[in-house]
Amino acid sequence: MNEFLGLPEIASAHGASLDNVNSYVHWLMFVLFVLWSALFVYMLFRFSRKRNPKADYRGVKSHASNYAEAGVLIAEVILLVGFSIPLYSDRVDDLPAEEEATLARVVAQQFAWNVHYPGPDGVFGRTDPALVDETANPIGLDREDPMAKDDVTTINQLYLPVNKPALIYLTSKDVIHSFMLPEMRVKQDAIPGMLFPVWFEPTVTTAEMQARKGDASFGYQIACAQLCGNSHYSMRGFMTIQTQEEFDAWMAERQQELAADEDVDDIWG
Amino acid sequence: MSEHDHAAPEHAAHEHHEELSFWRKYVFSTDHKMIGIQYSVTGLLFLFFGFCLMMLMRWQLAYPNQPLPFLGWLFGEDRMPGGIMLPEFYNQLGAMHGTIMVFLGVVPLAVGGFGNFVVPLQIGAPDMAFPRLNMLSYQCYFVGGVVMLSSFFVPQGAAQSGWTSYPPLAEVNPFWGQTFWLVGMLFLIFSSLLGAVNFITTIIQLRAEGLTFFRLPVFVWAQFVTAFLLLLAFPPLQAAGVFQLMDMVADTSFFMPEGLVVSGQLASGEGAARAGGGSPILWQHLFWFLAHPEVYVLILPGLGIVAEIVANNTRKPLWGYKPIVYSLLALGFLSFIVWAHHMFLTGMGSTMSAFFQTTTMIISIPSVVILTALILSLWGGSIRFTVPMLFALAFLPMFGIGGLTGLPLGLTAPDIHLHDTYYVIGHFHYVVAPGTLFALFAGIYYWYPKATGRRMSTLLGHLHFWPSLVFMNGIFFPMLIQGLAGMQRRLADGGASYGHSQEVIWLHQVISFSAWGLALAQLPFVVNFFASLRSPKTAGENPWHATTIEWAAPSPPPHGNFATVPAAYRDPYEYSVPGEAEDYLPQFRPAEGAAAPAAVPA
Amino acid sequence: MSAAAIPYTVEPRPDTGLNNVKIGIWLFLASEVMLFGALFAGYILLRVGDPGFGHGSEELSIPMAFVNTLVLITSSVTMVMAWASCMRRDLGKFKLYMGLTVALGGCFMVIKYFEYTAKFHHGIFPSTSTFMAIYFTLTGLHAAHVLAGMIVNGYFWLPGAKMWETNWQQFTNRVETSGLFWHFVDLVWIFLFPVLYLLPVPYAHP
Amino acid sequence: MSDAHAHAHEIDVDHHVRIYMRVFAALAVLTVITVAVAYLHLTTAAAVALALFIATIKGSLVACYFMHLISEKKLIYVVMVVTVLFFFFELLIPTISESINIHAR
Ligand code: HEA
Ligand code: HEA
Ligand code: CUA
Ligand SMILES: [Cu+2]
Repeated sequence: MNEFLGLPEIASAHGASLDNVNSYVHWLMFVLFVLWSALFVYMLFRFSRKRNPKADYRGVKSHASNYAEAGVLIAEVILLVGFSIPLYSDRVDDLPAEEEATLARVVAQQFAWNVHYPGPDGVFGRTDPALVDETANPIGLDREDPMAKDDVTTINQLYLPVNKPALIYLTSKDVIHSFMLPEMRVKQDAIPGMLFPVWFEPTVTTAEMQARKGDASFGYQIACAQLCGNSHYSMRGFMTIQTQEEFDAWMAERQQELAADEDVDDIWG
Repeated sequence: MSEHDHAAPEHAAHEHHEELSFWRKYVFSTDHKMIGIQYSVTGLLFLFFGFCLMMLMRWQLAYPNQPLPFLGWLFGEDRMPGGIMLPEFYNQLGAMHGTIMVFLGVVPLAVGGFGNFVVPLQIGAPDMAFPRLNMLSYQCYFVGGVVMLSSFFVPQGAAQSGWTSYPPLAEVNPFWGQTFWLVGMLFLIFSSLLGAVNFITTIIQLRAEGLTFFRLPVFVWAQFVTAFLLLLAFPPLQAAGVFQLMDMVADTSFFMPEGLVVSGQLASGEGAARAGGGSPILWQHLFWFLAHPEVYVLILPGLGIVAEIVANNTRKPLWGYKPIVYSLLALGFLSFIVWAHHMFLTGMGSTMSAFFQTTTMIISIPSVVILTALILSLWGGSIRFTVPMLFALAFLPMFGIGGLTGLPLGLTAPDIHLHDTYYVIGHFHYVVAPGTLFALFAGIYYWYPKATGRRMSTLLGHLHFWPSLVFMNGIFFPMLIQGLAGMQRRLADGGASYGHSQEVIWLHQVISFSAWGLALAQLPFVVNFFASLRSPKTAGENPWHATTIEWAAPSPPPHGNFATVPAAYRDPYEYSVPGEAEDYLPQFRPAEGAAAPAAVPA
Repeated sequence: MSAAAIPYTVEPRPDTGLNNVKIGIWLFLASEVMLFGALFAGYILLRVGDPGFGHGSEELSIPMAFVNTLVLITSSVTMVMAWASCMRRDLGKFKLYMGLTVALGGCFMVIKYFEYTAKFHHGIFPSTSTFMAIYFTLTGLHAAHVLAGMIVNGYFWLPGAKMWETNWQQFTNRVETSGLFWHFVDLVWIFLFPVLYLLPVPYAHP
Repeated sequence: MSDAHAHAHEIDVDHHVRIYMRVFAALAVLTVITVAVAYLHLTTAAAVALALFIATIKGSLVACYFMHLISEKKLIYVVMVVTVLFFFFELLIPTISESINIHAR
């Protein structure tokens, strides 16, 4: 029943409830607009100078409009108390426990999304702005920190398992960006100096969505929704939703790579 | 002592008889009507300029990265190499379109122009309370405008961080453009503050005898509330502007947190030029503390104009005058406690967001009341479809769409999807473009005969109105569709880089052609505006058979406005009073056989 | 007829009991309240939000600020006395008090100047820390207000006083108006002084 | 008429001047107290509260007596009450942004 809004395909557990409110409001708006317009157009004909050469000093005598206004108020209260406030609180207060979620940190920058997984130990390694190297280490991860040894970082690639809550700590390294996943109905500003948790539960894998759309080239994208400079328009990341097995396999592969890198370091260092 | 009391009037009377030099009459005038006209013409020119910026952008949105035909060479290699618009130039155009439209176009026209010209006339005053302050206000506006315009020519071009100028972006973007923007804004703010003081004092002090507050025309009420909004909401932006200016020129860190790394360079904290430790959120709060009241500044004068014209052309009193007035006051008051609805996605806690959602829903109620009253005023009327009335009538459903689309934005749950998409652009343009702009056009058609003594052409008026109505909707309705599909705003390629906007991207062409069509539709207006200056002076004092006091003055009103000091004898919209021969009973016409009104107006 | 004469420039309007200038200046002060409110809001927000906030505050000179506070308060009294002298129609006294007011304003500015240069000599600039940024911005804006007040008062003290002869009532009103502004500037300082100089700053010594 | 007006004022003036002198003394004393209190090494919260309390008293004295707010017309009160209300809305800003920080880590 929400199709008339033309929203993007939905792929998260909470998305439908947001869409529902969205469509309820739009129904309310639609009904109001149609009723008011009908009355309006009727009056334009009925009370034109031609049809009604002599105006009536008093005009409307009924109090129907008071009821209409009260009706608008009640509808708004219902939307507010019944839907919007609890749903938003669900978004920002009822975060999943870190152990039960796929954990990641996303650091936005001009013009890329840096993704940082804590690795098997579940703890993020230390980062420091002084260590930032735009090509080798854009988030300034301190590999000396024992907690950082198994940390996985990517640029513009977010991998997540399906049907498991993802908990993402969002921040930015330079200016304000906004982390937007249209299909997940997720949007949150990434503000430098602040770290916000964002969570959602993907329910449709990339492969399933490709099948559903009949488009083998489809991929979820991370969009930037806040003006952040010249290339704001193309600040695009990619998100791949996989089955848990695929995700685990991907993560294991990354760990092997890390181990290999470290061996190299040992030989040469 | 009494000698002193009379000194001032005599002096002024003397001045009145002197022929004023060209400069004193047209440039450094202290006459509220001349200042109003200066404001209006400058405002219109800025509107036109802002529109031109937008038409350029619309090419890039419809045909991203294709060279602009015919005109591309005009803008130089550092803006449009080979006629192809650089994203930084797109961002400059966008930021300046927003700034110019809001602060240099609509507000000066609606408040500086209409307010200055009409308010003293409508309250039966000889001028504004502080004529020289009034002139200073215009001059500050003018300087602010010149500073803004010149910023296009500074190294690396004008401000390019949106009209909202969010730091840190604003502070890491090219220095000169942003600094000019800030200096220009400080001038504009000062101008508005002077204007606001003047308007409030004038309305309180210079009302004609018998013109009590509840006999004021709705337009005057609207300007009154607007002036309070300007007076009390602008100072926070003034403070924020000073902070940001300090950040720009003195390397302070009001809005810069620690540990920023911009393009590989440490930008704040130990070892950087700035200490860091500031808060980007602070700017947003101070900005929106102004900017939400500011959007009501954009709409209230328009609502006032529409109310005047609706009453005049339905030939009956406004329905629900008092509810309208109370709603205006409520809107003014509430607009100070909804600002954070522009910041729902800055990580606000659920309590605060609940608070601001609630205030936002509450503030929509007075708007509904006003709109309902205006629509129901048609009931029982005898509607004359004059050109001003056409614009005023179109305003109602257009503002309706704009206002209604504010509701999903005001609820955080839908706003998660809609924030910073074209839905927001569609929402507010419906209120400001086919809303406020139409109201302003209506006002121009309505008061032009008063200002010039001449009538505007009805035919050209129709040629202006109908295509404008169609094209306005052709521009802004598709934006709502694009927004629902998730297309973000401020994209220099119109969303071509993003997968989710592909299905609605073709609408950009519809929008752009409508925008260029809209430009053509303004030609009849421009012709009408200037050609009518040469038409015969046939308007007379009261061409619309209206009731409010401005129509008691000659057209155009001389210096000092009224031949005899007017007074108010009744409510503002006494049309079709039962038992009267004519269908209008002006506020300023003494009742037959009645004594003058009570000496002390309350 | 003299249509251009604006009513109630001097005499109060019966129903409001006020003349135009009186309303005008209070409205202007209302906007000033909002301006300094925003500055204070910024101060609180940054102070609460930043652990390194106080850096540099130990360099502020409490004695200088204390003297400056007394100077401003005194100038407020001379200002109000200048107005009282107008009311008593004593031009000589008016000139004396108004002159004193301007001089005390100048004194404030001179002390301010020494305060600022002392900071600069210690290598402390607005960019040093958020606290110093606030300190310089707030006191700087305040000083700009003092300067503006001095200019207006100076005008009434010397050239503007001609109006005493032509329109004593209006002149007195004007003095009252500029006095209202001057007292407001004093009032702002009364808050700035403890808030900037005296409050213990958290983590002042890292 | 305006003579009578001015005359009425003249009677007040001496009385006013006496009040100004008393207010002046009070302000000076309070200033000394403010400084003295700062050396007491109170907790931050107490120091802030006390400093603002004294400043408010001083401010009110200036506003009421030097600016004649105590005997001002109703209209001015209305304007200032509205302003003070919005002033407090402004001071909500830090509180709101604190509510943001709850989620920041
Ligand atoms: C004149 C300007 C104006 C007006 C009047 C409004 C009015 C409203 N606005 Fe809008 N708004 C803006 C200008 C305006 N706005 C601008 C410029 C922005 C974007 C700034 C930026 O980010 O750059 C914005 C953004 C904006 C946002 C932020 C969105 C986001 O960034 O995510 C929100 C959220 O709450 C919002 C809400 C509202 C609401 C609830 C109203 C309410 O007041 C509306 C109440 C009105 C009604 C409810 C209409 C009643 C209608 C009827 C009863 C039916 C009538 C029918 C017929 C006549 C046929 N607006
Ligand atoms: C009052 C405010 C106002 C007005 C009236 C308008 C009017 C218009 N706006 Fe604008 N707009 C903004 C305020 C306004 N806008 C703001 C604040 C933004 C956000 C900026 C940002 O992101 O930072 C924005 C952004 C914005 C965008 C989004 C850009 C982006 O996100 O990348 C677009 C896209 O199409 C757009 C289009 C238009 C169009 C086609 C009009 C048309 O309706 C214009 C029509 C104009 C006229 C009809 C004027 C006619 C005047 C004359 C002909 C004068 C004649 C002269 C004499 C007689 C002397 N606007
Ligand atoms: Cu990053 Cu826009
Ligand atoms: Cu708003």
